[in-house]
Amino acid sequence: MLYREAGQYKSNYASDMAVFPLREDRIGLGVMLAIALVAIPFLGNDFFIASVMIPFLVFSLAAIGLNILTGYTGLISLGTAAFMGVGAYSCYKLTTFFPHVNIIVLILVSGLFSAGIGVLFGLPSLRIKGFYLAVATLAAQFFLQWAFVRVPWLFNYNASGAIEVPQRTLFGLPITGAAATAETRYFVCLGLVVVMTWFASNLVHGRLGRSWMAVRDMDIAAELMGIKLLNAKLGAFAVSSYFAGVAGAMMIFFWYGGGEAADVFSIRLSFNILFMVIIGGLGSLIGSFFGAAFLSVLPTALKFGLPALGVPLTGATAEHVTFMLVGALIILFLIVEPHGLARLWQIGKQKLRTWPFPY
Amino acid sequence: MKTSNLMKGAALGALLASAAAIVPAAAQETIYFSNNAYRTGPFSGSGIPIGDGMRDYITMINERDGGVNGVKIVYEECETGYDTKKSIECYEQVKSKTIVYSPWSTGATLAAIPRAHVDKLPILSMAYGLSASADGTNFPWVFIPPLTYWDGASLMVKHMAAELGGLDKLKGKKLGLIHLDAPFGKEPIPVLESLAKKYGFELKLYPVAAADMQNQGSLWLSIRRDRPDFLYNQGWGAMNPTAVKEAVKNNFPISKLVGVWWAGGDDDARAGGPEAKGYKSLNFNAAGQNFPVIQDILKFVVEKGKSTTPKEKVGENLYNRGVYNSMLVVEAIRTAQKLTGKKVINPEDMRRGLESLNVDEARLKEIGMAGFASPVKISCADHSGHHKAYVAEWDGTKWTQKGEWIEPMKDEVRPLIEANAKDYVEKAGNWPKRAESCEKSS
Amino acid sequence: MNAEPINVTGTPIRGKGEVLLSVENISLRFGGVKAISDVSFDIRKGEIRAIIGPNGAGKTSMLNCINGFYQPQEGQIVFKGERRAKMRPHRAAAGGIARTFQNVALFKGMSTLDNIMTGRTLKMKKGFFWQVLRHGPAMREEIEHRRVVEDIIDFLQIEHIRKLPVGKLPYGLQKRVELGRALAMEPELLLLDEPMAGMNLEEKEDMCRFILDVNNQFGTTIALIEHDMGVVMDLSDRVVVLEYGRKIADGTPDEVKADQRVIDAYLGVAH
Amino acid sequence: MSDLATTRPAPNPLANPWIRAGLILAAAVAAILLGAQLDSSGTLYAVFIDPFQQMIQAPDLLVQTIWEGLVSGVLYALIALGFVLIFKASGVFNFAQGIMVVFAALTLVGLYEKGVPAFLAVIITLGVMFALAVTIERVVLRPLVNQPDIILFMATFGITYFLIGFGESLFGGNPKQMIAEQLFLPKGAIDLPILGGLVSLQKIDIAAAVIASLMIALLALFFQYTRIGRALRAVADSHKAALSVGISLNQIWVIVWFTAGIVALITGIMWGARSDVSFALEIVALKALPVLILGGFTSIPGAIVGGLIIGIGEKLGEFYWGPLVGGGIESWLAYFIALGFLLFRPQGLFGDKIIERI
Repeated sequence: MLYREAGQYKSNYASDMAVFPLREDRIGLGVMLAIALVAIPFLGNDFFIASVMIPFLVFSLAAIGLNILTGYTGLISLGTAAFMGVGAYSCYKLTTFFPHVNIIVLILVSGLFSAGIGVLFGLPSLRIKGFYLAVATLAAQFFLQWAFVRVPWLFNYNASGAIEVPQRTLFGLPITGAAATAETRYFVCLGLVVVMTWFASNLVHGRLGRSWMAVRDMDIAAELMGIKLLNAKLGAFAVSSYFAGVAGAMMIFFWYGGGEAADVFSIRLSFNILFMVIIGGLGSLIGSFFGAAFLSVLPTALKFGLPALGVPLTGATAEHVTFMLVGALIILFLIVEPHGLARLWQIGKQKLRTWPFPY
Repeated sequence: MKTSNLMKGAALGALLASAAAIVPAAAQETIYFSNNAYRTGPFSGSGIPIGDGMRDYITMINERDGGVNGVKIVYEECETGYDTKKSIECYEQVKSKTIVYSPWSTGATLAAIPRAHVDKLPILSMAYGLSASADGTNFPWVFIPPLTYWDGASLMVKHMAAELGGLDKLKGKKLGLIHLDAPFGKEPIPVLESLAKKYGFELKLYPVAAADMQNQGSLWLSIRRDRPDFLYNQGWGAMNPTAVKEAVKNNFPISKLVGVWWAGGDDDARAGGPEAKGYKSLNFNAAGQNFPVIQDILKFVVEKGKSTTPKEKVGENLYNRGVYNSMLVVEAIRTAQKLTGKKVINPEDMRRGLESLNVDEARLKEIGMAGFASPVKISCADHSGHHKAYVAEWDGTKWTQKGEWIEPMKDEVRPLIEANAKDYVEKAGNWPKRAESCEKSS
Repeated sequence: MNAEPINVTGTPIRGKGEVLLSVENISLRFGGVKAISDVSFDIRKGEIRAIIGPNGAGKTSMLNCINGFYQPQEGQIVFKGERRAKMRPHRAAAGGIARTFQNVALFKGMSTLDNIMTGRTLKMKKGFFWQVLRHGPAMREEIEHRRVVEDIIDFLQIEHIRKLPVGKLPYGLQKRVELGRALAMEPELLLLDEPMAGMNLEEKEDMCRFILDVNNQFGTTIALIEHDMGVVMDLSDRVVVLEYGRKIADGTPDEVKADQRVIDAYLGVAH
Repeated sequence: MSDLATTRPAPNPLANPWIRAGLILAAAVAAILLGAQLDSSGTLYAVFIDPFQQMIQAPDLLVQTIWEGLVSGVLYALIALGFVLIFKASGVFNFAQGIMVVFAALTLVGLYEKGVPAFLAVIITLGVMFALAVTIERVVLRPLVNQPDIILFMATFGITYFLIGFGESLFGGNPKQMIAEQLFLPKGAIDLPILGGLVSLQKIDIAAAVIASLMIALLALFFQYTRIGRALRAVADSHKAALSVGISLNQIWVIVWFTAGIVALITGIMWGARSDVSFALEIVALKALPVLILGGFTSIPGAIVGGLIIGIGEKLGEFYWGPLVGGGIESWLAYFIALGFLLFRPQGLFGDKIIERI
């Protein structure tokens, strides 16, 4: 009886067009935000916040980015990690050029570089489709990763080839660099992710989002409706890469804290983010969160959680079991619900809506 | 339903694990030491013997001596698969428990250096990691004994000169550097470049992308074209056996191919078959079982079934290197106990112990390591010591020492290190100034 | 069809208005196969123009040429006085040509509402940054167009499926949504490719009514391909008949019905 | 029904503002390049003249480079062949082909290390690959039948993860040596003094080329002349039509995955004999992907020709042009070669024509 739409009338189009038309959904969102803002920072310890929550937020954002491209526009990309890398390296360069500009501004700007590169590598999408395009995006992945190592300008000619994250502050509080506490970094990440998710939600619910989905569902018809395929596809590449770029910059600045960055943005990461999107649900923003939670938290939980539960798993064995379990769960989930966790969520809500009298 | 329960359980477990972080130290008189191991992944071929050596030495100390001055060492491994992301996870997991962080990958070290200076946790990156961190003034919490990659590069030049008959003979010669195209692989480049300029030899770079570690065909064609006089291999993992095989295949004189110490695994050389005889690698520890310390490991650990290492693998080069790394840890604990008078030490004490570490010939003999390694001494300013190493040669079945222990070109390397450390600290901005005072004895 | 009286001659200009679009000597080949050879006809403002012919006559290809999906090798198309050899699909759409498809080409993953809203794409002007915020001008624009779309939904009587994904709707309703999507473009020329294929009698009657209403209420010019001769003869003002890519007849339904070549084409000629 | 299936006439690319901007940019870059003089220190010289001079001056190295490219091309083609077989018969883009190569080779070497005689180990490994094929069909393909391609693609990622964990826990992750001698694979090299230099052909490479050709021929015969082969071709054309004439899809899938397993084993042996057997091979297997887009996902000749083009192209590129940008371009060159071809033939060299109809 808690979850009902009955009695909630919409008297104008604006309220009907809201992203969360049901009051219960809005309350649910509020509760989630409250948990994220209050409960987690107060109850979680450093390890939980730094190694579980921050990676989860970063991956969620990257997954949203890829979802815009793959889920909403139907273009498969295996180059997400490289676009994230572009964001990270641009942000690093920007911090050296503009040491006095606020780091959050720089992170948001670095996404633009990523968007530009994304558009460039998105050009083949005008000619090729499907898996062919997926393999074409691998060109971006391998070329950019090569450039991160081979172009010394990108890492300021450091002998080690690594990039350092300088300390930057927000309202006098360090938010990057080693001195920044896990909580502050978490809050900044959370803020960025919430705002950008809101942006993404606005986009996919508007004209641009409809154009993307039209291209995905039937590109020929979309073209005959007056949607320019070029603009829609490259637009999707740009927005998607922007999100990936910001996620990449966040990854290095708020999570890794510098180091061997080229190695981080490897093909493995690209694959992982694609898994997140598909497991979470193609064409669903909330699914991106589910997918990220599933694939970034699960291995950590297995590795550190099972020993704590008394399961005698150590080192290598745990790692092997994790690999097998993740593989098996991917298959299992695809069999049980190929439309991803987001669909399970919807079905759950539908059940709740009709509960306790489903007929 | 089952899965969701399992997931819930696992998530809960993670919370519990992190909540129960402080338990082991509280138990009784023990010291907790966590080591990043990589017994999985593409680099596990090297990771397994190293991890075995480290674990077995600590077990031996616990079994034979009942720990260090009566305090047992609790040794645990955190599996990284040589992956930076997992290494960072491991750091976060162990930083409040372990007395020293043992990152075991250059990527992990680079990521940990800034954190460790805030968390005040010493890092022991034994002959890997950031060469510049040998500057103790700027990096009080990082230790990189017994020598750095930059020392290694200078040793290579010295070796080349020795083969040719003097440093003046280097002029006009060609040195090729095969390296993994990653920070680890690129470490020796600045030193080699500066030495090439000084001695007038030519430096050729042959980068190997991580994806192409086992696909070096065209690289070796370039080597055939350029005909370098010597090759220095800064490689790791599957890249090394492939390089040795390719050298044999391409008729490159194998005795002119010298690997950095990490390219000196037994499996690396074995891959080349009988033709690999004569392959060389820099080394700072002896291989083989003919040392009292290895005999003790066999006696107290392996033969008692307390190890996963097969008996014949004990004494392999990388295994012994693991033993050496654990020896440094144990000796540093001992030093710290002496300095502080405490039995159970904390990371702060461990840092002091590492900084005053002095394992001389006499001490090496006491711990059954005479001839196993060169003496190690770390000081307040010099966190590496730039100690001697030697050139090892593969005789077809095992590694043997060839020639004397040689001193790196400290005069060349040290200024570069200090300049680089300064550069690092400047770029990082707000780097904490060294607040830790130096020990009087050192 | 006869249940409802249809006022075919209600509008005086019917069939006599100015020429909206004329096809001049169009030829289209695919490799060696001639799909259309040298066909010319015109469509006048406000009329319902039918294109009929046996299977493989080149009807759909002709529509595809008109809205720029195919580009004929020879001949020209004059639309609203503008003469061009080649038309790009989105240019055609911007010029006011909308269409439906023989096999429904809806965006299956989207709701009815969103499908019809895509028809408004060309009319929506607010830029990227307003869309990111989805407030202020972008929201006002969205609401304004939603209003238009709701009118179309009312008109087609599909209120109940407004929020359902179209992929799961029955075929007849999908056809109706597709018509709605085309109407949302407020076209001057509406191309309907077999709008009644696969429908039962009742659905056909509904669809006929919609077509006539569109023609009457909005004054939209309509060109349609249809196999049901009864429908064609009742609805259309003029009919063009194709066979094997050639035009064999052109005229009012009665003229066409009486044409010997048309009868031959449909009934077959005894050789 | 007047909708003739057709490829659409190409739109005028110049009408497009993006492409126009790109062309202007390209022209600007070209102008700058032309600004660099054509003498021996200019960029143009280094790009367009010097490599060819090198080729002429040292033809033995050129031959050697092409040979190296040929051999790695053959191996890429073998991996790609595994992909193509499965894609043709089940429409699955099998990402796990790379790990299947590693898994097969590891099983073989692991069994030998446990004391199983070499050839018995081969037979047992084949048995393992068959069991794997059956398991995948039962556990993965059957429940996922009729799902969209991308879902099946993802499922093969699941298989990859599972096999990585499974393989490592059984055999350990350390690199192992291929038992090449025990399998009577030749060792050593043939040195041919030609063109004033020495070209050395590794016997194992020759063997690899011969075995690969034999296997492709066998597969062709198998497809052409056996009942199962005909059934396979029928399935490749249309699942539904094949079902309707009483071909068991499940059986076909097992056979196809098993065949891919055999291909994987042979690839693993060959590649393992050249370098080593380790999980790093899985990454090399990704190189099969540009081969696939070049050759088309459904064409066996495409896989072979594509493999050779990619193999030779990337070796020549790395050897002659790589040093200009610091080397290591082999990691991405293959993808750019494939991309370049794609822009002219979006369906690959031998792929089925893309038909747009409405």
